[in-house]
Amino acid sequence: MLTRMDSFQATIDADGRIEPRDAMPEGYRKTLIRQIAQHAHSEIIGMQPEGNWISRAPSLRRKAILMAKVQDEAGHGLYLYAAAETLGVDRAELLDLLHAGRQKYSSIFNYPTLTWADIGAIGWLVDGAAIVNQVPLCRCSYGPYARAMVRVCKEESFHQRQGFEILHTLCNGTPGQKAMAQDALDRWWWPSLMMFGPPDAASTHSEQSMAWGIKRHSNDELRQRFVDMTVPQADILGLRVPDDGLVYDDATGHYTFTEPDYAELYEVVKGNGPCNEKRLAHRVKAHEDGAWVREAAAAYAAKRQEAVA
Amino acid sequence: MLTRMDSFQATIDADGRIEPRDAMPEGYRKTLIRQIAQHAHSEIIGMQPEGNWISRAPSLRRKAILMAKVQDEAGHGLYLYAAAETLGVDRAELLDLLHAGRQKYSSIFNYPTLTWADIGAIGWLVDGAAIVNQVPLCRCSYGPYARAMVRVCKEESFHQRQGFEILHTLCNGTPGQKAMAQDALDRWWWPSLMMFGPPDAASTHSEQSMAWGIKRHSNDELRQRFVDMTVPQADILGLRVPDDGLVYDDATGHYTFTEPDYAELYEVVKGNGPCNEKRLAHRVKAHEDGAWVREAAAAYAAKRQEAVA
Amino acid sequence: MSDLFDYTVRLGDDALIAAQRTAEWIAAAPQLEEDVALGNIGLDQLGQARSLLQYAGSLDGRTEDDLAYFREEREFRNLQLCELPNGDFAHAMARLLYFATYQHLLYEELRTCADETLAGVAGKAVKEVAYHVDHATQWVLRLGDGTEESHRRMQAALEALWPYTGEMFESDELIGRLAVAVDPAPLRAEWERRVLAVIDESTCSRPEASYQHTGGRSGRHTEHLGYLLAELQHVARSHPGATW
Amino acid sequence: MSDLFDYTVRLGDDALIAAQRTAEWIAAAPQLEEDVALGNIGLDQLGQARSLLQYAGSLDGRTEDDLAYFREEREFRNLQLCELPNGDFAHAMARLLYFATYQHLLYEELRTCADETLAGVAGKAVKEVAYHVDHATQWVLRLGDGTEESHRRMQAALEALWPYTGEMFESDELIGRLAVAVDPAPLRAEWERRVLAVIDESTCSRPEASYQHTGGRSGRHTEHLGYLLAELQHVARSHPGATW
Repeated sequence: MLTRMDSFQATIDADGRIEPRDAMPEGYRKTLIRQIAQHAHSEIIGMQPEGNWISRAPSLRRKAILMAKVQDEAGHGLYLYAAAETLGVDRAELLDLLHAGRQKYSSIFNYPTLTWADIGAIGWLVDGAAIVNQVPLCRCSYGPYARAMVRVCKEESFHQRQGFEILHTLCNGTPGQKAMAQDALDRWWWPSLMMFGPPDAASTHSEQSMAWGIKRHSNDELRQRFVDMTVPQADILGLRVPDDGLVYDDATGHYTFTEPDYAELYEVVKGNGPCNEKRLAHRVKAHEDGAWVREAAAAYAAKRQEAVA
Repeated sequence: MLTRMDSFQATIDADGRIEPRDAMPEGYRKTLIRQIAQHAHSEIIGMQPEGNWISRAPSLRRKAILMAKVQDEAGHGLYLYAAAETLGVDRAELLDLLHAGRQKYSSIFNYPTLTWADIGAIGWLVDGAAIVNQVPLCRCSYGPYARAMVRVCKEESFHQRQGFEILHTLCNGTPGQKAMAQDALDRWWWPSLMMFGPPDAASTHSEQSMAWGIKRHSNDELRQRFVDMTVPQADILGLRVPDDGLVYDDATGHYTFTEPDYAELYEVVKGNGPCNEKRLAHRVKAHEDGAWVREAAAAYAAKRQEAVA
Repeated sequence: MSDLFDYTVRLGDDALIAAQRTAEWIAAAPQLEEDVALGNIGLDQLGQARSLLQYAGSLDGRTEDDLAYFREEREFRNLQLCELPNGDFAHAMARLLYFATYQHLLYEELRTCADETLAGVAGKAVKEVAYHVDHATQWVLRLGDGTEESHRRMQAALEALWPYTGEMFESDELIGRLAVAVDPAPLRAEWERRVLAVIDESTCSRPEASYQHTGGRSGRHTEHLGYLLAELQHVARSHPGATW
Repeated sequence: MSDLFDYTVRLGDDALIAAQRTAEWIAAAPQLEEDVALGNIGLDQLGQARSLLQYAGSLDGRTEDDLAYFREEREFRNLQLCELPNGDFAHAMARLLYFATYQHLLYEELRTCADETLAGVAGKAVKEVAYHVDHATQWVLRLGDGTEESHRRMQAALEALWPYTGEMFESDELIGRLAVAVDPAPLRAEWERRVLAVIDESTCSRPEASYQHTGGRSGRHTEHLGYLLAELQHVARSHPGATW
């Protein structure tokens, strides 16, 4: 007779989907919770650097697009927390872990947005990198996560095009606008490459995640895919990728590029980035400022419940 | 033998100065406290409408001049509270009365500053009116108040010239700047006329204050003096005073003008002006936010005292 | 500039300034659902602003961005209610209740006006603001009848903003002259009926005010608008003539 | 643009942005004496900024206002320490202690440099900032050794701003190339000695930081500067070419 765990392994081996009520190893569950939570946290922390430019967006059309984008990120946060909740944790717990600094979010959001062009660069590079990371997750072995990712990826590819379009407009605008675009690429290029995590040789969680069908490609593979996809787009924009070592290799059909400074990545992950404190403090403040509202909603709901009973 | 009160009256009659240790009728003391406190409160509340433009002053030179002006107002507040303190009250008490809405400040500060030109208009009109009100107070029968006023008036005439100069520059600038100046005059003219208080027929405290040598001229006299002084300056600026009834009377050498809408004045005095709430709330917030600082300073001073003893 | 331009700008500015304030809540709301909801509401308001300012601009050869980014504070015609700083979440919901209920009554009439464009904008917007009213209503009830603290805050917010509601119903010469304009004065009774019904149900007491602020329709604003516009306009004004 | 321009702009921007933040305290200080004192300090800082930006501008045909009002955020070269929002009064005094002590050491050296103008500005400024140091010192002592609450706030402020102090002492190629420039790196030891002596006496504990922010000298700022500049520059940018 098959044990419930055998059935888990059989599903994984057959590239099928694990659903919430299926048996799963505790490590699988924990890995997924950690990853989905980190992903959800990244969505909501990621609202801040872009939200920083809503009030100052230089045209009403761009303002509307940006508001919608940041709002989409809140929505992604909702789906992802819901996906995590199918694994037996709840959102409030996960938020507490985030606020206590015990769960992470993507380090890319610890860099500041200094000009309007950064909004273009984030859409183009950061959402671009996110898509490269996330498209394989649409085939992740855990059903609720895979389905959330399908929806997320669809919206993100839309965001990525919008980011590219912002930069395209700047690159075809005044010299000041073009310079702003180049400056944004200069600042966001390396942090974007680091979004794929440490190099494979130093990557800790990867092997088991691959075996479980959570992860499908190595960090370095995905990073290469991102570079190959992005460099030709930079050419279209007429922007220079800030890497003197960047060369197209005719033999492999790939770009060779300089590795980012992972020491910086480790520092930012540890909390030592330009905006780590600001991002977390803003998030915690919003949460604490809203405590009385959530309490009121709960109290009101309880009173209605009583009235009905 | 002369009583101490006879001596008070004799000093008043001889146009001499009453000093803190001299005997004085309780009514005299109370009237002075009320008037000096209101004057001090006006200085510190008056910092707000102008302070509103320090961060946005359109040139560094103007920013410096404005900062210095607003700082002078804080200084005037200090002299005036000190003058009031010679009458046996203390600043903290007076501030509490202000914060509780039980003592007033000049209603002119309950109008908003909406453009940079308002900074010019306030200097020119509001400081101009203040000077007309205050120059006679330099001869007030109460010594400490009279001496404080000498210093205040000297600085205010400086401020008045600066305000005029701001408008003069605007009036000789772009059409947009000139329009801004006219708009400011349109909005500040009537409130400035009301700075002299209700018309003589309706003025409550005036007669006794005149007898005591606190007040030297009636509200309407001072208002006329202000109009006579200001209208030719408006002509120099090339601005139109917003009063269709304004005519120069060759026979009297004075301008005839339309009386302001005193109903509005009474409303604003009662608390019903555009910025009454904002001004008081800002003041109370600064005071409350600073409470822990004042407590710390007192605690520290007490510790030093102890250490010395 | 025509009366139609002036009238359309009033409505457009209300929506634009409201959207700017609503957007400040994004990434700062009490819960994630509310980030989404306020994002929606802000987007609706911004959409209304754009339609209206595009239309106004079309009447005198300007774009929506010319009007939003290159007018001075004194040329803005929005209600002061829309420009006040956000305050706490109770203030946000009080403002939304007051403002959206007004917009709903206004748009309901405007959608049958003789100007096709205005009628069209109003027809779309009336559905959006019905949702805003509903959202605000739910929160006013929850906060008013939630905890002691939320009741206190809700009451304070309802009172603080009440003196800015009179301005919504002011008629003036422009309204008198322009046939397509909706006279807001007669909307007041129904507005009060609706708003007070919510306040009553919320267990809050009805606010009173001895003073009603005014001036927005003639460009006399609170001191808050200048700062809002500095932020709104700074990038655009730093690159005159640029396309974005 | 020359090295001398770049260097002078660094010092000028420090003073300008510091002045802008100091001025925000006016009419909001804990007591009237402090409104006066902070007004004085802000005026000193603004005066230094003007002298320095006038001089920088004279090197390439611009005015102080061109530099203050018509540069973009990425062209500003001030320390991030100067642009951080004010926070509470303890933060104001911690920043002033850190910044003015640094300025004092810097100006002391600069006043003997070979550039007469810079030396002259520094000679005047060094006296002003000595007063700033003294004022901040008095308050750090009072707050650190005042009440429990003030001690807690003072400690928090000293710690919150410490990660922004490393930037003051960064040397770079410009400093290496420009003979008149004061190399700030060697000033660090004396700065620490002075500042830590005050902190020790205040009964606060010495702050530590695992991270030091950087970037201001190359125009990479915090997200706060953009808002500060929007406010600072909005009127001037709204009337290009106007005289004030």
